[in-house]
Amino acid sequence: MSETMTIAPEQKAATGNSNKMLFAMVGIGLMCALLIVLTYEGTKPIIAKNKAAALEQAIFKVLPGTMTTAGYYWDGNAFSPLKGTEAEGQRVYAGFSESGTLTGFALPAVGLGYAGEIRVLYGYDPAQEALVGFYVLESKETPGLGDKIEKDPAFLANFEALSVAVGTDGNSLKNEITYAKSGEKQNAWEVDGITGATISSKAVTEALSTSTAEWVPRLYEAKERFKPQTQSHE
Amino acid sequence: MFKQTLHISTSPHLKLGVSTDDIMRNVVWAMLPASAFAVYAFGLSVFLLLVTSVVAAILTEHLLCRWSGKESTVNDWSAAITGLLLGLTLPPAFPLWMAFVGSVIAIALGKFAFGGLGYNTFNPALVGRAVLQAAFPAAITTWHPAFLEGRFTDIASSTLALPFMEPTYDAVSGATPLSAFKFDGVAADSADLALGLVSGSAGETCALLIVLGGIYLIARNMMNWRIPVSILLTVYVLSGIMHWVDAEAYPSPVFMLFSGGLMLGAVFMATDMVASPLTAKGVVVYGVLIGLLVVVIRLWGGLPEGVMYAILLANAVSPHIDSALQNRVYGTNKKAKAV
Amino acid sequence: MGLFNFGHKTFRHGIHPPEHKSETNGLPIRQFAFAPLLVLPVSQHIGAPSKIIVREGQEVMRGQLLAEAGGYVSVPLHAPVSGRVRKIANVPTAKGEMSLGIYLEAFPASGQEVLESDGLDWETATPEDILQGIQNAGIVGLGGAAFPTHVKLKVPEGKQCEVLLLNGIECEPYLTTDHRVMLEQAEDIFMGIRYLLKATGAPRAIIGIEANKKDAAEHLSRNIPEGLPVTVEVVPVKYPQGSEKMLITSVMGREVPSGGLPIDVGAVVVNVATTAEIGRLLPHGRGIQERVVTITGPGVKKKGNYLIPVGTPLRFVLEEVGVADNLSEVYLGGPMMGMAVSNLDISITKGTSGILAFTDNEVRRADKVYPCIKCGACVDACPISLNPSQMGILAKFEAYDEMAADHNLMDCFECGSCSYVCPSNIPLVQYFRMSKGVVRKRAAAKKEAANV
Amino acid sequence: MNKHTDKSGFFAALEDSSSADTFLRGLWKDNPVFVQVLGMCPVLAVTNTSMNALAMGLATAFVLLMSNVLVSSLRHFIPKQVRIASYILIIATFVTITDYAIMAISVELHKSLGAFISLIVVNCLILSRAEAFASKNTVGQSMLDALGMGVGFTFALLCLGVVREVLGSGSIFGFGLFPDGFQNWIVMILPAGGFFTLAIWLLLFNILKQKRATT
Amino acid sequence: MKEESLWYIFINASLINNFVLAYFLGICPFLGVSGKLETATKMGGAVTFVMLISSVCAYGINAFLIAVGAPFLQLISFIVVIASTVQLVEMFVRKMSPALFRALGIFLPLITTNCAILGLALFQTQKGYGMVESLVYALGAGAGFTLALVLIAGLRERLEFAEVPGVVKGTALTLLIAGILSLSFMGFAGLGG
Ligand SMILES: Cc1cc2nc3c(=O)[nH]c(=O)nc-3n(C[C@H](O)[C@H](O)[C@H](O)COP(=O)(O)O)c2cc1C
Ligand SMILES: Cc1cc2nc3c(=O)[nH]c(=O)nc-3n(C[C@H](O)[C@H](O)[C@H](O)COP(=O)(O)O)c2cc1C
Ligand SMILES: Cc1cc2nc3c(=O)[nH]c(=O)nc-3n(C[C@H](O)[C@H](O)[C@H](O)COP(=O)(O)O)c2cc1C
Ligand SMILES: Cc1cc2nc3c(=O)[nH]c(=O)nc-3n(C[C@H](O)[C@H](O)[C@H](O)CO)c2cc1C
Ligand code: SF4
Ligand code: SF4
Ligand code: SF4
Ligand code: SF4
Ligand code: FES
Repeated sequence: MSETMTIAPEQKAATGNSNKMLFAMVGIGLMCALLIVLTYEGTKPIIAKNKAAALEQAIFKVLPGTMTTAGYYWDGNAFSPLKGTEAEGQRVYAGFSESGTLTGFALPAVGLGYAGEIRVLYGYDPAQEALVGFYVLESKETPGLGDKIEKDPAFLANFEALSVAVGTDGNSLKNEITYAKSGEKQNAWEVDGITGATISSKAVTEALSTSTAEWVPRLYEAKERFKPQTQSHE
Repeated sequence: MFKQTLHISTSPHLKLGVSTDDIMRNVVWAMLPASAFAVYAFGLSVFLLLVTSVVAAILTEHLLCRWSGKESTVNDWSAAITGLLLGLTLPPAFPLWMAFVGSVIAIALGKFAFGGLGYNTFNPALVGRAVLQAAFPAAITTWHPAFLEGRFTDIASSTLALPFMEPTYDAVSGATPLSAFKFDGVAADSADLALGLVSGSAGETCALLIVLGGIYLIARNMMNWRIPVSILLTVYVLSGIMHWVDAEAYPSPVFMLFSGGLMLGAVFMATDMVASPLTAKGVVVYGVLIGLLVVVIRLWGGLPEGVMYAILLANAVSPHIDSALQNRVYGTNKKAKAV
Repeated sequence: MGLFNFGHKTFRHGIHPPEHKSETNGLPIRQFAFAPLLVLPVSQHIGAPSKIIVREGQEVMRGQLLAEAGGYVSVPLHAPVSGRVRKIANVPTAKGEMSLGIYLEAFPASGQEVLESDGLDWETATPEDILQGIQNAGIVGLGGAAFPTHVKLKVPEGKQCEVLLLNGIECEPYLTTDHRVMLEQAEDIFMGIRYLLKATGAPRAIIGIEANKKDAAEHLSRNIPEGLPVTVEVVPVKYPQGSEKMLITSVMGREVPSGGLPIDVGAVVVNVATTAEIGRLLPHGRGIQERVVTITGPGVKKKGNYLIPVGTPLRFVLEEVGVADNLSEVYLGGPMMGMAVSNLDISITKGTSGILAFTDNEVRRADKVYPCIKCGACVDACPISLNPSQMGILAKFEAYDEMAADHNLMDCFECGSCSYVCPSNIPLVQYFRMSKGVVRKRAAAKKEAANV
Repeated sequence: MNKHTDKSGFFAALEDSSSADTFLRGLWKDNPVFVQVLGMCPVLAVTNTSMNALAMGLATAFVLLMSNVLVSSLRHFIPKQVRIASYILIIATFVTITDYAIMAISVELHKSLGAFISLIVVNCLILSRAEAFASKNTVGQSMLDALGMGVGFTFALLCLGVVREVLGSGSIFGFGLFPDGFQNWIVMILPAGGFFTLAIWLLLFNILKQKRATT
Repeated sequence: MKEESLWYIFINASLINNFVLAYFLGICPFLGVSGKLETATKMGGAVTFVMLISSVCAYGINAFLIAVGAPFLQLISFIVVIASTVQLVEMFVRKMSPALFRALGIFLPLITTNCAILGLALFQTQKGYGMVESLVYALGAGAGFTLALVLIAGLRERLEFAEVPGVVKGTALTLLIAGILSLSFMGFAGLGG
C-alpha cells in the first residue's frame, strides 16, 4: 500500500540519505505544526470562554449583587479599559448591578504565607468605603491549618465590611488594615486572625493592607467615572 | 587439683563492662525525672500519653521482630527510649490514638525499615514526630496549659479522641513561649522557663530536670558530652550576637536556651549515637550544625521551633561529616612519612 | 620533681583499664623451685626453630647449649638446669599445636653454678661481636613478642639510629616484671645499655616509664652511671603505651610510618628486661636460662614475681603457688594481649611475661552481642586511629578487601582496646585478627597465581 | 495488500494470543511504575487526589497511544539518525495538544495538574516505548502496547492517588467517604506522603514476590 | 505587590520548595544515581550546569515566542532547545576539557530527558521571572537538586552495610529516605521571606 514499503533502502544510496533526513524532519515538523495550530485554534475560543467565566465567577464572589463586569488598568494617571496585555498587578475589575450601578471593584493581591505565595481577590465597595468580599485564588498553605483562610467562617467574616476609609488628604487611608490576634479585634479596620494559622492570616492581612493602601485612594477618587462596559469608554 | 576444664577465650580478657542494654536502661532512668515532672505539670493526660507511646513502641518492635523471624529485641530497652522520647515531645493533650500511630511509625519506619537497632540513619523518635507533625499539624500545634486545676482527675477531651476522628480541643489552650515571642513579641520569664512553669510539649518544659538527667549520663560516661555542649554553646553565641544587634527583634540567648525543645533535643535526642557522627571532631561539627539550624529556623523561619528539623537534617548530613572528619590513621600522613 | 619531664607526652586515644598492679609490685623477685621435668620447645621465638644438638639420654650442665640457631632469624637454646635429656619429641605449646622439643629431667641436687664461655667486653667488642654475642646468648624480646633481638638491633644500610628506646612501660594490667627488674637490676640494665648503644650506634638512650612506676624511674635516674648518655622519661599511664609505636610517639613525638619499622624514625626499641639480660649475660658469655614472670590474678594464692627457669611446666608453677578451686581461665601474658590456655602441660618460654589465673567469679563470659550502636567508643580508643566500628560492620558482611583497602586493616596491631570498650560486646579485635589472616592468605594466593 | 498487512490490523492483532500478551504485559508483569520504575515524577507529583491521578494517567496514555501509532506508521519513513529527534517532536506535539484539550475541558483541572502535563514530554516511558516497541512493530501491535502500558500507568497512578486521597482528604474522587469529623492525614497529600505511599506499594509488591517465590 | 527578592528565590528553589523533595522533579536520576556519592555529586554538577544554560535559553525563547504571538510553540521549542543545548554542551566540553568530559560525560545525555530541566524552564516562565531572576532560580534549583542527591547518596552508602529487611531493600528504601528528608526540609518553610 505505502511506497515506503516497496522502495528498497539501497536504492537511495549515500547521496540521498541526507536529503531523506531533511525531508523527514521537515515533513514531520510541518505535520506537527499543523496539528498544534489546529488544536490551538480549535480550543482557543473555548479556553478563552472558560477563563473569562472563571474570572467572572470569582468577581461575583467578592462583589455581592454584581451582574456585569468590566476590566480596567491603571496607566499611571488614569484608568482605561483593558486591552488584554497588561500585567496582572495593573488590573482592576469593576462590577455593576442589574441596574448598571457600580457595585465595587475586584482586585488581586499577593502575600507571602507559610508555604509560598497566597494570591487573593478582594472586593472594594467605594460606597461603603469598605472591603466587601474576599476569595483565595491560589494558596499552598497547609490543609487543616493555613487553608483556614479559605474556609474559616470567622475569618471570612472579617471581609464582609472591613473599613478602608480614605483619609482627608485623599491619597492615603485613614487607617491601614492591621492584624489583630484572634478575638482581640477592636476596630473596623482590623483583621481578626486565626489561632494556629497566624502566619497565613497575617500574610493575607499584609497583602490586603499593601494593596488597599495603593489602590483604594485612586479608585475612590475615580469612582464616578466607571460605567457599565457598553458605554465605559471615556 | 584442677578439676574444672579451663575455658578458652580470645584476648582481650578484660571488658569495660558497660553494655548496650545498660546504657539504654540508664537513659530511661535519666529521662524519668523530666517525665515525672511532665505528669505533675499536665496531669493524667500526659501519664496516659507516655504510657501509650511507650507501649506502642515496644509492641511494634516485638511484633516486627516476630513477623520477620528475628529474636525479639525489646529487652535491649531501645524501643522504650524511642517511645518515651516521642511521648515527651508531643503536646500534653495530644490524642492517644495519634501518639499510638506515631510510635508505630517511629519504630517501623524510623528504625525497623533501616535494619533495626544501630542502623537507623535518622532519629526514630523524631521520624515519628515529623510524620505526626505533617499528618496532624493542627493537633500537634495545640497547646494545653500547665498546672490546671483538676488535672489529676480530668482528662483533656482531645486526649480521648476516637481513633481516626478529629479531636475536639478544650477551650483553654495556651501558647508556647516560643510562639508567644514569635507571633506576639512577648518573651517569657527565664526562671519560669528553667523551672518548667510554662506550656509546651509534655517533656520539654522543665529544663533543669533535663539537664540533670544529662549530667547523670555524662558522669556515667554513657553520653557524648560534646554534642549537647556544642549545640547549646552555638545557640547561645549566635542568638547572643543577634540579641546584641537588635534586642527588640531577637530574644535573649537565655530565653533561646531554655525555651522550646532545645534542652530535650540537645540532651536526649541529638545524642542518639546511632544517627550521629563517630569521631570527636565530627560530633562537634554535628552539634554546631544543629545549633545553627535551630537559630536560623527560630529566628527567620516560618515555624516558632526548629529543634526537630535541625536534628533530622543533621542526621542526614552525618554520614558526610563522618567521612570528612575521620581521624588521621597513625603513621599515614605526609609528616610521618617524611621523617 | 624536675628530674624528668612529667607526664604530658603521650599518644592519641588509648584506654585506662584497671591496673591491679599493687598486688605484686611491692614483691621482690624470688627464685622459683626447679621442676623435676622441664619441657623445652625449640621454637620459643619468632623465626626459624633452633636445631637440637644433644642426644636422648645425654647429660647436660646448666647453661650448656641444647640447640643452636637455625638461621639468621633464630637463636640458640641453653639448658636451664643440669640434668639428663629424657626424650626428644613433640611437646605441647601454648598455641595448642604440638611442636618439636626436649624433655629435660633435672638432677635432684642440681647446683647453682652455670657453664660460662668467653665473655665480651663492651669497651673492646665491635658492634658485630655484640650482635653475635646477643644471638649466642639466645636472647629474644622479653617484652612479649619474642623476636630475636640481634635481628632487630641490626641497623639497615642507609638508616641511622638516633635514639635507643628502653621500654619500661609495662602497660598491661596486673604485670609487674619490668617494674621489679628496673628496681632490682639497674646495674644490669645500664650495662646492657652500653652494649646496645655500641651495637646500634645510637648516641643516646631514653628509658620510657609510666607514671605508675615513679619509684623505678627515680631509682634508675639516680643511679645513671657517670658519662652514660641515658635519660628517663615518665609518661602518663595509658594502654597500650608499651607498644613500640605508641612509645615512640609518646617519648619522641614521631609516628612510625604505616608498614614501617621504628628505625624508619630513627629509633630502636628494646624492653628493659631484655636489656638487663644482655647486661647480665654478655660479660660472662652465658645464655638465657630463666626469666622473671609475674604470677597473679584473683585465682592465685601466692602472688609474686618469680625468676622461673625456662621450660618449667605450667601445671608445676600453678601447683607451687596454689590456685583457687573454681579456676576458670588461665592466661599467658597480660589480660589485654595474653593468650588463654587450656592445656596446663605447656611450659614457660622466653616470651612468657606473666601468668594470670581467673576464677568463675571474675570472668564475664558470653555477654549478649548487640549491633554496633555507633557510640564511637572504639574510635576514641584505637591508638592507630582506625575506625573499628566500620571495620566491624564490614567484617560482619565479609568485606575483607574493602577493610584492607579503605580502612587500613593491616595497620591494626591487635591491641584489643576497641573490644575492651565496646558496649555492644562486638568481638572487634577477634574479627580483625581473622580478617587480617584472610587478607594475607588472599594476597599470598594472588602472588602465587601471578608467579605461575 | 496481502495477508501480511492484513494481520497488522488492530482487531486481528487482538485475536492473536501473543497480542493479548502484549497488552497484559504493560498492565502487570512489566508495569511501567511498579516494575520498570519509569516516569516517576508525575507518579509522585500529581497523585494527591484520585481525579488528578486519573486525568494524568489518561493524558499520558493518550500521548503514548498517539505517538506510538504515529511512530509505528512512520517507522519506515524516518531515517535512523534523526529518529530520536522525530520522536521527541511527535511526542511534544501530542503533549501540546493534550495540554490545550485539558485546558478546554476544565481550567480547574489544568491548574491542579500544573506543569506536569507539559512534563509528559520527558516521561521516558513514552520515549522508551516509541524506541523499543513502536519503531519495530506494526501499528496494531503498537496500539496494543500503548494501551497496555497506558492502562498500567494509569492503574499505578490510581493506586497512589486513591490511597493518598482517602487518607489525606477522607474522600475518593472528591466524594466524602467517612462520617463528619474524620481526621485527615495531611502528610499523605504532602510531598513526603507521595514518597511513602509509593515506597509502601513497592514494599507490598516485594512481599508478594517473596511469598510467590517461597511457595 | 510584593516582589520576590533574589535571596528568596534562591532559598525557595533550593530548600523550601526543593525540586526533588517538594516538586518531584528529576526523580528518575535521583533514584538512579544516588547510590554512590561520587556519581551523585557529578550528576548534581551536570544538572546545575545545564539548568543555568537552559534557563537563559528558555528566557530568550519565551520572549521571542510572545513577540511573534506563537505561545503554542512554547513546549516544543523548549524541549528542542534543551536537547540541542545538551548536545552542544557535550560537544563543547569534550573539546575544551576532556577531564571535565570524562567526569560529566555519561550524565549529560541522561539530562536531556530530565524533567527538572524542562520544569525549570516552564516554572520560570509561569512565574514571569526576568533574566537575572531566572538565573538565580536555576542556580537555586540546581543547588537544591545537588543537595538532595548528595544527602541521599551519603545515607545510601552508609546503608549498604546494614541489615535492611529484604523486602525494603532497593527503591523502596530510597523512597523512604526521600520521604523523611522531604519532611525534614519542611523545617525550612517560611525562611527568606
Ligand atoms: C507542618 C506544619 C504546617 C503548618 N502550616 C501552617 C500554615 O499553613 N499556616 C500557618 O499560619 N501556620 C502553619 N503552621 C503553624 C505555624 O508554624 C504556627 O505554629 C502557627 O501559625 C502559630 O499560630 P498561633 O500562635 O496562633 O498558634 C504549621 C505548622 C506545622 C508544624
Ligand atoms: C619478619 C620480621 C622482620 C623484622 N625485621 C625487623 C628489623 O629488621 N628491624 C627491627 O627493628 N625490627 C624488626 N622486626 C621486629 C618488629 O618490628 C617488632 O619489633 C616485633 O614484631 C615486636 O614488636 P612488638 O613487640 O611491638 O609487637 C621484624 C619482625 C618480623 C616479624
Ligand atoms: C599492644 C602492645 C602492647 C605492648 N606492651 C608492651 C609493654 O608494656 N612493655 C614492653 O616491653 N613491650 C610491650 N609491647 C611490645 C613492644 O611493642 C616491643 O615489641 C617491645 O618493647 C620491644 O622490646 P623487646 O623486643 O625487647 O621485647 C607491646 C606490644 C603491643 C602490640
Ligand atoms: C544518649 C542517648 C540518646 C538517645 N536518644 C534517642 C532518641 O532521641 N530517639 C530514639 O529513638 N532513640 C534514642 N536513643 C536510643 C537508641 O539509640 C535508639 O533507640 C536507637 O536509635 C535505635 O536504633 C538514645 C540513646 C542514648 C544512649
Ligand atoms: S585492636 Fe586494632 S582496631 Fe582495635 S584498637 Fe587496637 S589497633 Fe585499633
Ligand atoms: S564501641 Fe562497639 S558499639 Fe561503639 S561504635 Fe565501636 S563497635 Fe560500635
Ligand atoms: S526520562 Fe524521565 S521518566 Fe525516564 S528515567 Fe529519566 S526522568 Fe525518569
Ligand atoms: S521528567 Fe520524567 S524521566 Fe525525568 S524525572 Fe521526571 S518522570 Fe522521571
Ligand atoms: S604490658 Fe604494656 S606493652 Fe607489654
